[in-house]
Order: sequence, then C-alpha cells, then structure tokens
Amino acid sequence: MRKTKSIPFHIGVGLVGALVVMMLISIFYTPHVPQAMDSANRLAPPSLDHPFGTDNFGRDILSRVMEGSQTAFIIGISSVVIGLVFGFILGACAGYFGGWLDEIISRLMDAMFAFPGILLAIMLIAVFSTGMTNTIIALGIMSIPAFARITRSSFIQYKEYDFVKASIAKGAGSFRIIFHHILPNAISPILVAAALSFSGAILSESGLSYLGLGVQPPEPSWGRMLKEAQPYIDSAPWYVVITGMAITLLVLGFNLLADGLRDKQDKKV
Amino acid sequence: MRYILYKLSSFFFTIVMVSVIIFFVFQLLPGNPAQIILGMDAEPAQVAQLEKQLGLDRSAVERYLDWVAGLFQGDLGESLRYQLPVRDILMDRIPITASLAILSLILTVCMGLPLGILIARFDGKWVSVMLNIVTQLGISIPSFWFGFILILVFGVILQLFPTYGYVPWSENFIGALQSFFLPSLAIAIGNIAIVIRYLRNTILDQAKMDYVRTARVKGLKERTILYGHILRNSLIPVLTIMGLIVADTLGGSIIIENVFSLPGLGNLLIQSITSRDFPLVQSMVLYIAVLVLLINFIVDILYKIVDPRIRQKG
Amino acid sequence: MKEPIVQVENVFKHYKQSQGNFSGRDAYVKAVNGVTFSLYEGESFGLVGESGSGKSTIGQVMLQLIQPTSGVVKYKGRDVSTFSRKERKAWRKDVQIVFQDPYSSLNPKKTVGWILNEPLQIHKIGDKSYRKQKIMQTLEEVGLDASYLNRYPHELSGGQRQRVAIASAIILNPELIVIDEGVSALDVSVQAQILNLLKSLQRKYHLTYLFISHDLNVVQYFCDRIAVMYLGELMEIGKTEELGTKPKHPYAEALFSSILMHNEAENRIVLEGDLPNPSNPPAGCPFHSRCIHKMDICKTTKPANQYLGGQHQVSCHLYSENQSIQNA
Amino acid sequence: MSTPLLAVENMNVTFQFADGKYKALEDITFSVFPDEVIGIVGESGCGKSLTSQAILGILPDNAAVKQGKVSYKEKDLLKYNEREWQQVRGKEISIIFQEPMTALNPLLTIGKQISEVLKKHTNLSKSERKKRTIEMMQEVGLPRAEELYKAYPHQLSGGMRQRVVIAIALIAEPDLIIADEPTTALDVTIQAQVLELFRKIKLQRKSSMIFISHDWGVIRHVCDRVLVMYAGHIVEEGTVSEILKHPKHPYTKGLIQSIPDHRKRGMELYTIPGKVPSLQERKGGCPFADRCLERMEQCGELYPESRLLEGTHAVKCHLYTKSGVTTS
Repeated sequence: MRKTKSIPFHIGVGLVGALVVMMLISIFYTPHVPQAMDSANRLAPPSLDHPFGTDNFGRDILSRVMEGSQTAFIIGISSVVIGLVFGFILGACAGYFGGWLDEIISRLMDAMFAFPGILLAIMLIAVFSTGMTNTIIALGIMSIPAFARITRSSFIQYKEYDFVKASIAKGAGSFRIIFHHILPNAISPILVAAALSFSGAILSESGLSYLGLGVQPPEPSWGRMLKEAQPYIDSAPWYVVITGMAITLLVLGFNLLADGLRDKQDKKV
Repeated sequence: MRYILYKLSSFFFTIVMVSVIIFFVFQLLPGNPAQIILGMDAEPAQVAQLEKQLGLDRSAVERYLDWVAGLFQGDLGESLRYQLPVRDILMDRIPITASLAILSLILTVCMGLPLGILIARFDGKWVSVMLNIVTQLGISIPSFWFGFILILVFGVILQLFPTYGYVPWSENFIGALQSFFLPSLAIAIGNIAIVIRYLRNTILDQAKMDYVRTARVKGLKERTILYGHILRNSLIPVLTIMGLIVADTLGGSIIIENVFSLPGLGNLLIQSITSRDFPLVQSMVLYIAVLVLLINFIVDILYKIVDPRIRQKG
Repeated sequence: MKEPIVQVENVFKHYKQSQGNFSGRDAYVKAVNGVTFSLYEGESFGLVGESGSGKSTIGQVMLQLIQPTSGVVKYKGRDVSTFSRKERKAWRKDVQIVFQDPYSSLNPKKTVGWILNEPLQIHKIGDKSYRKQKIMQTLEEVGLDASYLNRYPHELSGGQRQRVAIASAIILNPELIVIDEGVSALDVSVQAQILNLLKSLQRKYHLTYLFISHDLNVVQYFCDRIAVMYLGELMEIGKTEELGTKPKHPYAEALFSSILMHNEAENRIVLEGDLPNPSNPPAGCPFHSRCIHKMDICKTTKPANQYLGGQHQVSCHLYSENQSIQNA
Repeated sequence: MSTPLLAVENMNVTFQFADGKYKALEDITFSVFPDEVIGIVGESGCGKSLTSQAILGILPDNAAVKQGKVSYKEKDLLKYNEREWQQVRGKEISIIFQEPMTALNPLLTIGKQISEVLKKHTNLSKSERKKRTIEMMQEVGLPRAEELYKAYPHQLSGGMRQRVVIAIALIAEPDLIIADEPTTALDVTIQAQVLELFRKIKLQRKSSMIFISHDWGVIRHVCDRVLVMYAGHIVEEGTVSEILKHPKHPYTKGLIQSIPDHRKRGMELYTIPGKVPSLQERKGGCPFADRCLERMEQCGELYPESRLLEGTHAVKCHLYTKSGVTTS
C-alpha cells in the first residue's frame, strides 16, 4: 500500500537526481562545445554524433540542453533562496507578532499576489532590464508571498499550541519559542513550498526567456532555445520537443518531490 | 453586510497598494527615463519635451496622484509609441485576451470538474498513482511549449486548426472558435490538472467526514451521498481556488498570445516593453492586477453567499 | 487558614470577536467577568464549569499567558504585572501548567530528554551532569525510566505523555501547578494513575494545585475547595464537603445533581435551555435565563457575593440579606 | 425472554495494516431483546464502537468481519449486499454518533437532513414528510420546530444538534437504535437534558437500544443490561445493578474501583497496573492476563470460555470456569 503510493515520489527523486547529475557532468564535459557552430550541419535530425540533432546554427542540441541545465539550477536555487529568506522573515514577523505588523505585511503580500503568473517578474524586468541577475531577483521577489504566507500560517498555528504555551510558562523567550518550538514544526511545509517554488521559478524563467525578457545570450537557457526553435517547428520538430521536455522533466521532478514530501508530513500528523 | 464592507475596504486598500507598488517600481528606472526612451543620441530639446510630457519636472507623489486621478476618469495616459490614449489601444486588445481567458476558463471548468468527480469515484491505489503523475505532468508542462506541441500536432501534422493569428467573432463564429481553441487549451492544461487534483482530494477528504457517515447510516445510496452531500461541500473549496486560476489564466495568456501571434494584451505588453513604451506598460500592468483583484473579490463574496455558515452572519 | 499564594482580584478578560455580526459594532466575548478568589498554600483548588465558563482563561491569566483586560493577579502578595523582566523569569520557575490534550502539549519534534532538559536550560540550572541526574530523578518520580529519554511524543501513550508533561512541570520545583483539564482526555484506569501521581507529588513537594475540570467526580475526589463558574463569573466557592453535598447556588445544585454515579434519576435537576453565548450573556445574574428560582431582581441586578459562614461564598439573590433564604 | 431482536454470535473483526492482520474484535457474542436497552462499556480501543459499526456494516475500509453471525430478526445481516444494507440502515437499525458538531451536513437545512430519511424509506408525500419531520423535531425537544426546519446546523448549539441527530435516528421508527457515546461531547447540564430525552424515548417507544459509553454513570442511568469490553473481548455481562454491585471479572472490578468520587477523598485510587495492549501487542489466552492481580497459570495460554453465573450475569475468567463460582 505505502509502497505503491510513494512511486510518484520516487519518480520525482529519480528525475531530479538524474538532472542534477547531468548538470554536474555538463560543468566538465559536454559531447560537443555548446557554442560551436557548424553551418554545414544546420537543423540536422538526431544522429549518433548529435543524439538530439542540431539547431539552426548547427550547434549540438544535447550539449546545449546540458549546459542550459546549469542556468536552470542557478536560477532555481538563487531565486528560492531570495524568496525563502525574505518570505520567511516577513511571514514569521507577521505570524509571531500579529497586530498591525501582520495587517501591513498581509496586505502587501495580497498586493503582490495580484500580479498573475509572471506579470510581476515581467514588470520588474521591464524596469531593470533583462539578464541573468535581474531574472533571479525578479523571480525571487515573485516567490516571496508564497513563503511569507506559509510561514505566517505555521507561526499562527503553532503559537497557539499547548506545548508553546507550556514553554512560555517555563520562562522561554521569543528566540527559544521561534527557533526551538515553532521552526522545527514549520520546516516541512516550508520545504515543500521551496520545492514548488523551485519548479515555479524554472517555469517562469523559461517563459521570460522565451519572451526575450529573461536570460540573454550568450548565457544558455532552455526558454531562449525554445524561442530560437519556434520558427523551425515544422522543419526541425526535435529541437522544440527535446528542449521543452528538459524543462518539463525538471519541473515535474520537483513537483512530484514536493507532493511526496507533503504526503509524508501529512501522515505524521 | 459588514463582512462585505470589510472585504470591500481591504479590496480598495490592496488596489491602492498595488498602484503604489507599480508606480514606484517604474520610478526606479535607472537614469533619466526620457533619455532612455529616446535613446542616448536624442536631442536635448526632445528629451526636455518628453520630460515635460511625462511630468518628470514634478515630484513623484504629485505624479502618482495625477496618474491615479486620471485612472479614476478612465484616462490611462498616452502611449509614447502609438501616440494614442492608452485606453483606446487597450479597447482594441481586450476582446482578444478576454475571449482567450473565457474560453480557457470554460475548458478548465468543463473538463476539470467532471474528471475530478470521475476520478474520485474510481479512487484506488493505482488510479491515484497514475492520476498523480499525469496531473503533475499537466501542471509541469510549460504552457507555451504545450502550445508548440499543439501547433505541431493539430496545425502542422493534422492541419485541423490555424496555428497563428485570429478571426474576429463577428466575422466567423466557427473560425474564431477554431483560432482560439488551441491557445485556450494551452493555457487551460495546467489549470485543468489543478482542478482535477483539488476536486478529487476535497471529495475524498469530505467522504471521510462525519456527516457522510450520518448520510450513510440513513440508508442513502452512494450516488445520493456523493451528489447530494459530498459534492456541494467539495465545490466550495474549489471556488476558493478559482481566483487563483483566473489569475493564472490571465498570466498564461501573456505568453500564449505571443506563441500564437494573437494581438491581445499580452502581445501588446511584450511589444511595449521591447519598445520601452513605459506609460503603456505601467497602465497595462495595473489594469491586469486590478482585474485579478476584482475577480478575487467576487470569488470571495460568492464564496460567502454559497456557504450558509458565513452567509447568515454577514 | 494559611497565607494565600495567589490572589485573583476582580479579573476581567474580554476578547474582541472577529468581524461578522449584524450589529456592526465590535462584539466582545466576555470570557472572564469580574472574578475574585485566592489560592492557599498546599491546597487543591478545583475550578469547575461548562464550556464558555472561562475556567481555562483564568488559569492562563494567572500564569500571565493571557493578559487580563483588567484586574490584578497577585503572587505571594505582589502584583505579577509589575514584575521586572528578571523577576518574571524567576517567578516562572514557581508556577507551571499542565494542559488537557496530551497530544498537543508536547513538542512533536523533540525527545522526552530534550523536553525535560529545556526548563533547566532556560533557567541555567546546574551543569550537564547535574541536569542529567535531575532528569533521571524526575522521570522516576512520574513513573517512567531512562528508556524514555530518547523517545518522541508520538511513541508514547496518552498516559505516558501526561506523565512527561507533569515531569517537565515539576522539574523546576514549582510551588503552584495549574492543571487545565489535565486528566480529562484519559481513560478511567489511566486517569486514576495520574490522579494518584499528582496527589503523591503534592504531599512530597507541598504543591498547590489549581485544578480546572468539567468532571465533577474527579474534582470532588481531588480538591479541597471548589469554585463553580458560569459564563465568566463565580457562582459559588466552598469546601468540597460543603459544596459537594449541599450546594447553595441553583446552578451548582443542578450541576452536582447531575453526577450520575450516585444520584438517582428522581433527584436530578435537569436545567432547561442552552448555555447562552458568552459574547452576549444575560443581564443581571448570568444564570437567570435557566434558573428555576428566578426572581425579578435576577434579571436586572448582578447578585453580590455573600459569605455563608467560613469560606463558603455564593453569588445569588436567594441569599441576599433582603431576600428570605428559601433554600437552606 | 422472547426471541432476541439482534443476536451477534462469535463475531471476529480484523484490521488489515501494512504489516499484517490484527484481530480487533474476538468472540463477540451477545443478544439484544425487544424493548431492552443494552449498554456497552469499556475504555478507548476496547472495540465498543467497532462492534456497532460491524452490526451496521459500516466498518472502516481496512477492517472486515472474519467470522460469525449477526442475526437481525433472524436474518443474517452479514450476508447482505450493499443494496440490502441500505434498506436496513435508518429504517430497521439506526445509529447516533458522538460528535454532534460534525455529524450534520453544514450546507443542508435541518429539515432536509431529517426528512431525507423519510424520502428514502417511506412513500410519504413532500408535505407529509415535512409534517412528520416537524412533529419529530418537537418530540426530541427542539423548540420553534417550524423555524428550525429551515435553519442550518451552524445556527444550533451542540445540544440542539444532537437532538437533530436523534430525530434523524428515530424518524423512520427503527426497531434498534445504536447510540455511540451520544452525550460525551456535551456539557454537563446539556448531557443531563439529552440523557433525559433518552429515558423518555426508552419509556415511550418500543425500540431496543444499544448504548455505548465509557461512563459508568451514563450506563447506570439508561441501560438495563451491560456488556463490559476489554481489548476486543466481552469480558463480562449482566444487569447494570448486578455488575455495579457485584463485578466478577478482575478488570470490571478494577475499572469500577478506579472511578474517582467524593467518597474516596483522601484515599489513593485503585489502579489497574500497566496499560491497555495495542492491537499489535495482543496475545492468546485471557486478554487481561498481563495486568491481572489474580492471574493463574492457565490464564496466559488458555482463552477463558464464557460462564453463566446466575440470571444473565456471565463472565469470561478462569477464576470462574472450572470450579464454578469461587469467592469474589
């Protein structure tokens, strides 16, 4: 029973693991130099030499996908860290202290939630211009409200628990309450949010880069590759299919991972 | 009533907050905006004129109040690139984005709800595992890439649907429907998966509730229990995520319009950013954000109306 | 009697209720509505009442886990709200609380050893070896052993958890413990074990208990004095022997008549109606809406506290001087 | 006595967990006669609720009746398919659960939830159903029945909701009503009201009742006969007064003695050593052997057969098996 149920989780672990390995390998080795153009070999279908074919400049798609994974992970991890740090601080303050501070922070988060999907990121990039760093900052800011909300609700929930009250009655201060009592219990939903936020960042980055607003060449990016592949959708469909598949698998991996983690923590309660 | 007033006030407060955020983010433009807009080699006189046009010679607070006052009168400013009132430009674009969003929402509801119920009814070990993977896949696929795949399959290979551009509804209803169908589906796919998962989970959660046990010991048929008792209670939480789904649909249309070359708001937004038409971008972002807030507000109120526990208090 | 260890003087606690009612004005839940009583050293003082009576709120106000809207709590004669930070922390050693639900009163992420070490750590008591020895000693006192040190709360039964909660309360050698429905969630046979444990600890350490419970059997067994609360107000206080056998207040009378183990059906007083909402309690005597001896004055005037000899107090117009005592 | 309305014979129920199958109920045999109120008493986990669920065919998904017979009006319910079960539930046998706050559908009116039973089991017209429902609501003591007919559950207090649940259970006039801790979640004075209602139902209706409770006081007030359950077994049965006065099984004795009350003040409460074994810890032989102070050699291996002592008083204990009635 339990085994069957955790199959998706294991698939998630497998996907993420495989892509992490691919990313690590790509740092030291790719089958071809990702930037090497080969005008004789443009839009070549998959072959032994180019397992995923080549693009419109004759570059090896496999090598470019491998290199692109570095960007994906860098952007995913950095933006999650930004969102987590600021979201946690805001959410913890709102949840622990309550009152007007909570009101202001919650309204601010509501306001940020009003920007659907990647609109907030698009706006920030419109102002700060494109590029890797700005993309990371924009996606990081975009993920703050999700972390803030989950942290806030955990804090509010656990603040009322008897074990917290009992600890206050024993003389514990705010520091002890937050770091010894609330945080260890709130950590797993925050981890789930982090996994989801990671996959969300990958999706958004690919969207932004596809629109030409994200990562700029020569930085490799899957979203950017899709933009380049679009005109050749009928003549070189593998270009589109392979690149999109890379994004999908990475996102799917993290989503399954998050879902499995959530299941596990639900079971414990 | 009190509840509605409370929600209304927090709705307006949030709108103000959103407008302040948007306005001041655009104040953060590095350097002289007029210079940036016109490029480095622009004539100083031109720059000065544009500065005046943009009101850069006044304080930020003044300009903000001005902007807001304009918004209240339906004046969203003037586009730099088109030299037209923003409102007129938007009016041309809105029907396209609206068609796309509405069609996509219809697809989400019409496919998500029945499938969610169906899958909850046939819940089982393997069903739930398969469902989990398939719906997660639906959520994980980038909508614009799914758009490519739809173009590839239905446009290029099967040649059933047009792959770009659109036909206005007034011209040819079927043709319009055809031109909007693929992009709507591309936007909807993730939301359909979300609705299926969410509805299935709430149905299965509700099925464990005590009132279901009460219904069962009355001798009711499982069908009656599902449709008469469980489903009502399950649809209320689904309603709460509708706000999120609408927001997601609007966000999705920004990208998808660019995939299918549909001249809607999203398409305009990206073009305006590329051409640094900031007044237009600023107004458009606000417009979309307010729309999302409004829909969330409506969903909130609707939710209270549907649920007697809250209805009778307010 | 001895010196009072805690004096609760005219304490009020009103909560603002979240929005959502007809009136448009803010509604206040009157959890505690002017309560005065004293706890004496070494006694077990029972606080009984139904839901909404405010009995739990009193316990938490007493420990300053909840700030009262008005009123004073004195500990050994000193107003606890005037304590300095340092004094308050020192005071926290002397007063402890044990909660009802053994499943939420222990941090699920911490081992029993950690939970017992925490109070010592907070107050920087002893070195590592002293703490270890103190923890072992306390564990044994509550009937557990070293094998529990590395276990997590979810590995324990309800009774064992409650023993751990008690151990973490007594490890600081407190003088007063608030037991907030501390045995209510337990089965009878486990409850008996815990009650015996509490009694033996009381004898050994000369503890004072504020014993909050809705279970009249347990309170009558356990407590020396009993206070009966209704809708945030005290109805009657008295020694268990007096109050338990001859309650004066009509509410207390009904309450004690409903002990099913020993009362025959004919002798029971079944009150009509529901408990009023604590955000909108009846004017005058809060109990008048359900009282079988209701008089006109009850609807308008709150009865004053009457002493019926010794420590026995009652708040009821039946015992006011200008009313004939009908029910003695 | 006449033929039993319900006869449970040698029923076993097992739970299927990831790590194997566990017996939750073993050798459950008892009868309910017409017009009789039979109590089932025991601590949490003893299987008293599971017994009622097995009778109504509403066991949890991972539990199943492994052997035995449940004869209702001389028909074996265990052979019924789901459709046949639906004809029994609500119409022939109905059940009242513990938690009134969650037992009703929050989105449907009170009237609809009660009359739904009539819609399923009778051919009454809509207006007749409404009339009958309002009558029933009045019968269970719901005030302003016409008005409450259109109300939603959240507008009612816990006590009133429990009356609604009782109305649902009674309206199709079943011959057997199972009440599973129906007053446990209620406040003391409200519990008294609901118990009074049960006594009224007992007097006015011809239905038999199975009344499940952990509270001997409640059992004493409502039941004619009682079954004492421990760890999935019925260890003793007999009339309530007989069992309370002369309990035979060491568990029953211990259980009754460990109930606190004012007459035991100052004395240590009797406690049963150890704790109730979990499903996984249960072994063969007498289920109580490990905690029994009167344990004999055969208790660990040999399962004690039920032995009728006198009248309806039967006990499963080796103290009484071979040599007949020994001293108690």
